[in-house]
Amino acid sequence: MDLEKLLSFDWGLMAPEFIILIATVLLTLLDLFLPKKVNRRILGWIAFASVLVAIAALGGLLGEQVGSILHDTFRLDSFAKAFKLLLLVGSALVLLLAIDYQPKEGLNEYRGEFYYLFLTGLLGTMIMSSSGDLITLFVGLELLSISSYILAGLRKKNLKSNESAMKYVINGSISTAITLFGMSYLYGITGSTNLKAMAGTLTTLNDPQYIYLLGLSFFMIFVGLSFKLASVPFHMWAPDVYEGAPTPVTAFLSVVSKIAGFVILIRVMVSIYSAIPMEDGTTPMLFGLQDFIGFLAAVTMIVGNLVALRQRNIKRLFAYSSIAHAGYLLVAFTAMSYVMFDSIWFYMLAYVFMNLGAFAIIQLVTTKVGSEDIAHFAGLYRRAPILAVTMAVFILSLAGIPGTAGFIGKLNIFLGALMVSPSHYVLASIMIATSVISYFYYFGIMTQMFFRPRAEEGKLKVPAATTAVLIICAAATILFGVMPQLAFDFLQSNFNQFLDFMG
Amino acid sequence: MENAWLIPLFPLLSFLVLLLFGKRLKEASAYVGILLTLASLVFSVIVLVARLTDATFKAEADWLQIGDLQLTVGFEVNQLNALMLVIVSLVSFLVHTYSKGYMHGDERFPVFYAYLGLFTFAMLGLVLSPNLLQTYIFWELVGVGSFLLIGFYFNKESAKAAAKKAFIMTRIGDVGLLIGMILLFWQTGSFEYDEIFASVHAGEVSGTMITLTSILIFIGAVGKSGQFPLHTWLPDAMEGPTPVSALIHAATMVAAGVYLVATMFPLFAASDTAMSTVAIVGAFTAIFAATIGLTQTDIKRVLAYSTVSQLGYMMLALGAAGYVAGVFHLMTHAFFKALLFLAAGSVIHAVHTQDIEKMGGLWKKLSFTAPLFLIGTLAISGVPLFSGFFSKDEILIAAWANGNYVLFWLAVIAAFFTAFYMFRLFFMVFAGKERSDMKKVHESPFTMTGPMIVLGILAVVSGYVNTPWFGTFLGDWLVDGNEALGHGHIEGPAWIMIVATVVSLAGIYLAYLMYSKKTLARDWFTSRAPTLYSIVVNKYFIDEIYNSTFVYATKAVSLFLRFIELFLVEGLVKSVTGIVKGLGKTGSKLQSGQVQTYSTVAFVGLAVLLIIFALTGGYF
Amino acid sequence: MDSFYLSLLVFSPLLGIVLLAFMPKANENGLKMLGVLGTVPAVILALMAYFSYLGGKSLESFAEQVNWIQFGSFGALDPNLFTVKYELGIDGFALLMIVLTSVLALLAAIASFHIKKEWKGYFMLFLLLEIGMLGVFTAQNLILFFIFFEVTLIPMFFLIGKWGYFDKEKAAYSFLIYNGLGSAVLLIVIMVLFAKTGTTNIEALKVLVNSPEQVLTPISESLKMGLFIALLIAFGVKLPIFPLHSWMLRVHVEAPPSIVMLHSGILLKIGAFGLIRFGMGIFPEQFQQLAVLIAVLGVVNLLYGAFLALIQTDFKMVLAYSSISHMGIVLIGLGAYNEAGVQGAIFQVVSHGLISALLFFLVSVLYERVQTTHLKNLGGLAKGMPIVSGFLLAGAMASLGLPGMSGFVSEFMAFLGLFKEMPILAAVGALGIILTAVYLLRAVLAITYGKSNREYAGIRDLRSYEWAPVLVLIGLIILIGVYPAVLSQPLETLVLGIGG
Amino acid sequence: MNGVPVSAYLALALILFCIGLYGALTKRNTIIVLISIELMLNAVNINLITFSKMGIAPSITGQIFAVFVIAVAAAEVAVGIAILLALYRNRKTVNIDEMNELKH
Repeated sequence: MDLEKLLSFDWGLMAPEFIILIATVLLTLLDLFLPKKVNRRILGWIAFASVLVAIAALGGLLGEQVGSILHDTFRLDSFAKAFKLLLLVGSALVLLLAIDYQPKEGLNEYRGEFYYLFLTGLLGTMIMSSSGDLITLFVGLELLSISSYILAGLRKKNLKSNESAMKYVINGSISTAITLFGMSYLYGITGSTNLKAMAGTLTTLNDPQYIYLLGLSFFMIFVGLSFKLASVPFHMWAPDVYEGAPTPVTAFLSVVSKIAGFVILIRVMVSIYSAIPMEDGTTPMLFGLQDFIGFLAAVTMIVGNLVALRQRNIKRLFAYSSIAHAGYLLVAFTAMSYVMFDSIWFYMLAYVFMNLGAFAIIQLVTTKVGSEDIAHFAGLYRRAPILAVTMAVFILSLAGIPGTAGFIGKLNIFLGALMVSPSHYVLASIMIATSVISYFYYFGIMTQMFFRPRAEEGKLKVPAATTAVLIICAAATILFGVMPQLAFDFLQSNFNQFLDFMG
Repeated sequence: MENAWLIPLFPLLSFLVLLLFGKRLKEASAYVGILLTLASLVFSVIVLVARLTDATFKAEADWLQIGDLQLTVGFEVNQLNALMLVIVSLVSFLVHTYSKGYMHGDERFPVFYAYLGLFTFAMLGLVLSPNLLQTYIFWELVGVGSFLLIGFYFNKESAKAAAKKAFIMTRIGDVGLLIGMILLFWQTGSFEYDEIFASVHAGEVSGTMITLTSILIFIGAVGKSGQFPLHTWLPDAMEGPTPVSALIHAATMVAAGVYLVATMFPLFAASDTAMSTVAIVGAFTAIFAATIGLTQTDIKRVLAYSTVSQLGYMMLALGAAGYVAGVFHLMTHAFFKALLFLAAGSVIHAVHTQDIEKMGGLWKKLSFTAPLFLIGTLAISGVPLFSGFFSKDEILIAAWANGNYVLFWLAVIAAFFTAFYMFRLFFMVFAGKERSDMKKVHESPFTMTGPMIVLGILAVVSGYVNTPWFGTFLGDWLVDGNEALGHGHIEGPAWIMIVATVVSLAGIYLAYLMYSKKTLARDWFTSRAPTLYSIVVNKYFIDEIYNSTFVYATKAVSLFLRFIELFLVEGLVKSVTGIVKGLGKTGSKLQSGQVQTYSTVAFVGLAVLLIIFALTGGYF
Repeated sequence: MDSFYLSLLVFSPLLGIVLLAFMPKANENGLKMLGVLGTVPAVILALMAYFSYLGGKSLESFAEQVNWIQFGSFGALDPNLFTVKYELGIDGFALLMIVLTSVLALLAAIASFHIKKEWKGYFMLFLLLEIGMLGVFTAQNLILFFIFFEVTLIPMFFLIGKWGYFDKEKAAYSFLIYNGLGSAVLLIVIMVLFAKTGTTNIEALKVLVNSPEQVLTPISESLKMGLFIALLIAFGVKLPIFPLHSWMLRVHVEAPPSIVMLHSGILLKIGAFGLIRFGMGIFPEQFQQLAVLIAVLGVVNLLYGAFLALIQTDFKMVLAYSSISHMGIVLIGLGAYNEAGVQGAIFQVVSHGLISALLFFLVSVLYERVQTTHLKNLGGLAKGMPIVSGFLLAGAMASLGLPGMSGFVSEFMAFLGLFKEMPILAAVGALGIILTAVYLLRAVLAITYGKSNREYAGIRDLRSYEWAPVLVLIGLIILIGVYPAVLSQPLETLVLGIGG
Repeated sequence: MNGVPVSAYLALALILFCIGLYGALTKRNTIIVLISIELMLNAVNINLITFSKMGIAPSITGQIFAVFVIAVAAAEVAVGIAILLALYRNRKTVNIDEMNELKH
């Protein structure tokens, strides 16, 4: 295609992506050519700045009508915007954490790599969120995966880090393979990789043979993607990788890449499988298979919360808790209610802040002592009362106690699960019961922080960037807990109920 | 009369004052108590005199609103409670005075008077109550008063036990009363006596319901008046200071049961079953307690059992439709039993023991107490011309006239026993040569003998308000304008009076032979029927039986429930948490660290899903 | 009074919290003073509300409302659909509970002087707890109620776990988990109602739930029954109903007495409050159908608690079981489901609040002096501390339903109610009255009467600042006992016509 | 060539995928595991190519997709090997079952 055709595309829609891309390239070159002795922290700030700019750019795009370029391979609908926003905000916070990250043996020369790999990963997630085509979607996914493989193994000298990276790679590739295999069938039946086109052809489909094949692909894709969500059955890698990976990376995996996973899941499932009529011809396949998703959601919540009870390592504990949260989000996805998008979006919003806040404190407490045993939190209230209280806020929010964003999120999900008919009483009950079980381990941390005598002597000094993260997260967690309407209004006014998702 | 409500408030005032300033007043607090009770005595007398001529007076005020029900409080002055007011306030006043001497030197002197005030308040309130609810309220309060006074010597284990026992035993009765009155309420729609009687009279309440409720109420009376089978607390109650025994456990509170039955008489009268229950329980208690009385050697316990048996008499009278007889005996008994207790108190005060075996020949030493005691003894034994004679005679006539011949003869035998053991007591304490170890025995101060003298006079004269010879003034007055209570006087065959006299004299003579003249060996009877004797002397092992049945059963239930608590309730919780933890454990065990296991799990999961999908989808 | 009176009342302790935050840890007296003063505004406001009500101010005029959360985007259909308002309001019962709460909070704050460590954190949590309790009684919609309900949970967890006795962490945990489960069940009920009707406003629900044509998605009778049973369980944990009670025993024994004053004085009552307000309000038919069950549960509680209290060796345990037993009376009253019964239940809620507060205050006094509450190690206390013993005895008398004290009125009405509906059951329950007397006297006499097992020489009797709570409580107990109109008047409209 | 039905190709792909999966799940040597993963990805490629040639609606997209898959697979394995090297430096083994520092 010639140049003017190329230029005729409305590239403005990709502005945020371009910004991140440019920043990545810039960082790569800088890292290459800057003299060794220059502290690579500066790169971190650049990356952070670029993310902020991207957010700004995205903000500029908020008003835009739904648009798609490159033959519908890249579409910017409100869904994409909404979740890109979350991804960018999450990444910004993670970057702040990363800037203050000082492992025992130090990151010295790899620090640079970290930032641009991080940015590529972010780029991947952004492309995923606004891809209208299986191929772009897949490329974005891989971009994220591959960069995060490396990120996980960034601490080359650290055995745990290597191992976690290795495990991540192997599981990741297998999941990719499974997903792709599923996609290949989709392509086979529709003869296209463009989501909209596929949906169009599928609506007219009614040969049970194909339907079974599609079901096959459905499960393959779902299981494949459940790797990214760290939900049953592809959840077991999470604890090991989370434990081994550098803390900021863990934060990244547990927040940004999880959100990306959900984004792509919703994208594929809703746009394709809601188009396929089941054999009875009326209910779309997605609803026909609700029970399976519901089942997986239930198992995810149960496994995540039960196994977490046993954990002594705080990062593993949060790995399991993040599994559990994936389960909660799946409940919303299962219900497919009117408020699905709102509830998932809001819950993720809350999750970004409460989880990253928690990780900020984990990084603060653990990296210095080099061990992640929960016992290091003992008597934190004595060492640094404010820090302890902040942590308490995040934990309460994760546990879903009123007054925090987590509670409203859960409430929203319940509402979704119960307002559809037939109501998912069982699922809701399991969710609520498991979140009560989660009190055990969440308040276990409280017990350590407040009731036990202090473990380490000496004050904890909180670096600037981390302080910023803590303030932002705590403020947001409480603000959205007390004034959730702010978020909802934002949602209503800018994304208009995601009506343009299919259009 | 419209100021009758003031009467209970004086003692209440004294209670409060002494509670607040007792510490400062020390023994002076006696005067507070005495004066205030005197005030209520004066008012009571005025009220009584007024009531002799005027009609019944009743006043009410709203108390509690339940939905559209309205419960009220108030007070009523009718013949019965006008009379009771005087009896109570009089005895209370005398006891107050008496205690000044008796309790002299006790470190908790003011507290004692405070408690007395509380009790008197409650008792007067009880008497004034116009409805069952209010009655119940004060009914409980007098219980507390007696509880506090029994346990006055709180660091004596025995006192503690006695207090607890008294409270709980009466409580059992009270629950009966409570249930009875609530049932009655839902039947008649009111707690007011007059309304209840009205609807009963109008036949709005079924016969069985009347019987049931009246028996339940009677249970309450049984508890308070120490009737069989709830009598065991009363003898133990003698742990309290003697004036208390005189006031509460002889003259007033224990008579409250009788008073209650008398007040509810129209209800009882409406059910023969109820009436005969009352009569039988009464008669049985009378004879039963009397037999025990024969064998006791503790001066106060003898009196206690005689109280029980006398109360039985009153119940018998009421049960035998002898309303007047019952109330009459209630009055006379109040006086002479109070006298006896005060006298006994003065004896104890002098010799510092309660064991009559250790006493003897005190006649000369206690030149005031002894004759007064004798008067009391004569009165209770029903010797002619003494108050007891007339009232007891009335009861016997009532029993006969009612046709309960068995009960009649039981009563007669009881009378004989009474005469016997009372004089046994008298002779053992006062007759015979004085002991060597009782040299420095001295008569009590006037504060103690004074009240006794008053009571002594009353014990003699109070009988003459209602006699076959000089007119049955009291009876006519009591039943005046209320035919439901029966006649003022029941005509009975003359021989009953003679029988009664003979019996009592016989009893006295036998006692004289055994304990004074000693021509008849003391163990003349006991040696012949040792087992019977041991049974009786051990009070028919009632306490032991209760311990081994009710108390034991309760403990058993408790232990059983504890078992449930530990193994069922706690066990359930433990097992649930155990399961949760166990699942968590297995879950983390599965996390073997083998990366290939992880993918395998994922793949297996996928396979399972596909298979289920295939089967449910019906593709294979 | 302006329209935000209730908010002012509910959040008034916040002031104390803020001030405490700026008070240095070292300044113990300052902290104590602030802690107590922090509870005073609530008391004043609550009493003003009460008297202005007696003065003829209608309770409706206290109501206030602000839009808060709008779930989903149904504004187009109906602005109120799936919205959660911030709405406070009170009825007679709530009014009483608020007064009770604020007063007990003040007294408990005074009792807290016996805790000898970390006043700062303690009082901040304490005041937070008070906010929660006040909020629970004023909340006008279920979600708000739930939020305040949970707000009471967290401070309690810390107060028990940090300031409790030997086995405190275990106690804190069992408190958290039991109540967590209870509130979880409650949350399910709330959300189902919300999802089906689109509102959680209690008044609205009272109408909607029982008029099937108006709700978004119809609620089947069986579902209603299920919801009601769930509600019963949820509040049953709080009340507690046998066999869901084991947590509260631990709390009674392990928590600091000052907290137990509030716990058994107010928090347990939330269960009763909820049952009456929501159970009876929203599901009247179901309540009627299960009335017998509730009454039976009540009798079971009454006897179970009484029998077990009979063999306890620790005075705190005796009181704990007696609380269970007394909550049984509440259930009995509710089970009767008639005017007398319900009013009795409400009376019992208030009066037991006062009585147990009194008893636990005395326990706190006692423990501070002799460091034990074991019956074996006590005895003859009346010699060393006549005043404390006197009040202890008075408390016991009140608790065993002595006429002239609040306990009697409530007990009497509850039984009055039940005897009308199910006399046999009531008669069985009446056994409890006897047992209550037995176990209370056993325990209290073991402490105060008899030979003294220890030397009480040099032991302080009631201190000056300790007089206040005792006198206030005993005063209120007797006031209610003698002149029950103080309670019954606000309840008239509420109770009238219950059970037809 | 035309005689060969679609199903045959699909079966081949499926078999290849399963072999790959089997290898990935059972082999001790990490290198072989990575190779097995390659097999799985290539099974996907076969599917894609087949469909693009003789699917219901044949189109070129499949082959493009396949190209992408190949590229990505290469990258993935490259990264895998790199990490394995790093691991080998510290652990002196390529046996996957000895990587069990992180567990439970």
